Amino acid sequence: MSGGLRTADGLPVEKEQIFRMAQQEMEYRVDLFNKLTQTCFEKCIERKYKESELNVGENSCIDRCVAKYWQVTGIVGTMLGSSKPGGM
Amino acid sequence: MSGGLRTADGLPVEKEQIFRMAQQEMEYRVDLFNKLTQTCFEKCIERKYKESELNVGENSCIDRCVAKYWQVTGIVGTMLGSSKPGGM
Amino acid sequence: MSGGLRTADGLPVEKEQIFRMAQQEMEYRVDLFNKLTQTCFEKCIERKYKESELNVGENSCIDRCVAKYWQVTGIVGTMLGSSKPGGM
Amino acid sequence: IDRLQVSDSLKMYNSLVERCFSHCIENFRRKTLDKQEETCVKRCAEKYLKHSMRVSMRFAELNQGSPTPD
Amino acid sequence: IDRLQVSDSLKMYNSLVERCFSHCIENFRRKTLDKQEETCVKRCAEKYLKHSMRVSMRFAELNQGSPTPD
Amino acid sequence: IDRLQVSDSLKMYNSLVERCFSHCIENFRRKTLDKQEETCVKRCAEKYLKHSMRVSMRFAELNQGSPTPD
Repeated sequence: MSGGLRTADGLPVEKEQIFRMAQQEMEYRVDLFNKLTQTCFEKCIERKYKESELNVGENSCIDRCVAKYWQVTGIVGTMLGSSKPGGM
Repeated sequence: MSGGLRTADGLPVEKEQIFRMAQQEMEYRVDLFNKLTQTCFEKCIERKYKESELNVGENSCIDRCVAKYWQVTGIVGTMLGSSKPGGM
Repeated sequence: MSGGLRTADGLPVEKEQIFRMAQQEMEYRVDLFNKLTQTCFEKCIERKYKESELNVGENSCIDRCVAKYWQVTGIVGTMLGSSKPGGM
Repeated sequence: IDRLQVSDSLKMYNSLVERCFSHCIENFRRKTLDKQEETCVKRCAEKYLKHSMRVSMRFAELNQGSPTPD
Repeated sequence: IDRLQVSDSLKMYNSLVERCFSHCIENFRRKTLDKQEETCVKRCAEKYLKHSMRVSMRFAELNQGSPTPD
Repeated sequence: IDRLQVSDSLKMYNSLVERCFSHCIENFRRKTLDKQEETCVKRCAEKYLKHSMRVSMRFAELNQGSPTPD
């Protein structure tokens, strides 16, 4: 409990800001991953559920779906002035 | 670190309660705005994406969609015993 | 502020872990309840809204929908290696 | 936990509005609700609340059927 | 509150991507976007942003119409 | 971060249940699952898990393709 500006939680201000940003980046990635997973499930997985294995068509559809989703993330990121795809 | 009841975070109880309530009100508004934005996008924006500008029809649809959404918020709020539309 | 390992928030580590777990369990149940409510609303409630009461058919549909949702939760939980249905 | 219950009910309120708006409002030729839309919204909201209470009762019963320590 | 605004805009970004992906990408025979898909995504994203700004303006006006103490 | 991973997997679990329930359960004339619904749910859940693992592998590869400082 030495000197320096501290927030209500008792963390030094800078450290807390870095922590918050890292946490937001993390939450953003988790949210991205969840949306990606659900969107590609709807697009690629056949609804008949005749078996419990993914078939060849579904597997390659998933790979392409993830790749395309990533590219869309990149395009939108560039439009919003961010440089790296998938980043903030 | 003077006297007074404090919570685990070290904030005096009252201040923390006010902060929590303000935070919840804020989260509620953010959630409301997000749902409103997505609902009106689905209702008003043509899916062909022939251009990147909003056309006249889309613009007036958005205005009316927001106005009607606001009214629905008010009706439901009244039903639940709240006085101001959009408020808690 | 006596001895013992403490986290950034000033809580002893063990207590905090238990609190976090309880909070996560709680958030999980709230999320489950919300999804269940919305899914069964879509499955059971007629969209015509001719009256504001639930009719007999809707009421028994809700009961069965909740019961079946609970069973699905149990099946998936067992597959993921958890013992109690609806639990973590 | 109280905190979760408040934010839970606020989320429920937003979901209710979204759901009933989507089901009841189809035309955007005017900026005020007509009588029919208003009636639809009111009935939808009442049904949603009653539905939600019934779900919550059934849910509680099932939770008690397989009790957890806390 | 700042924190909420940042995480709000990150959520918006994710919703935009999800929405425009779902509307524009229909085939998975190749792993790169073709020209048509790319154009669709760009227009969709621009429209989404403009839409979102317009909603936010109207929303602010309505909020001011019934002012709250804080 | 650990905390996020736990709540992430709990969210995933809830999404899986919601998705497979919606796809597999169509009738509400009885209050217990019949054999066909149970089989459907089990296959759907297994597929969802395998799907999710594959997405997560591909996602990790793409994240490594454009490394970030932290």
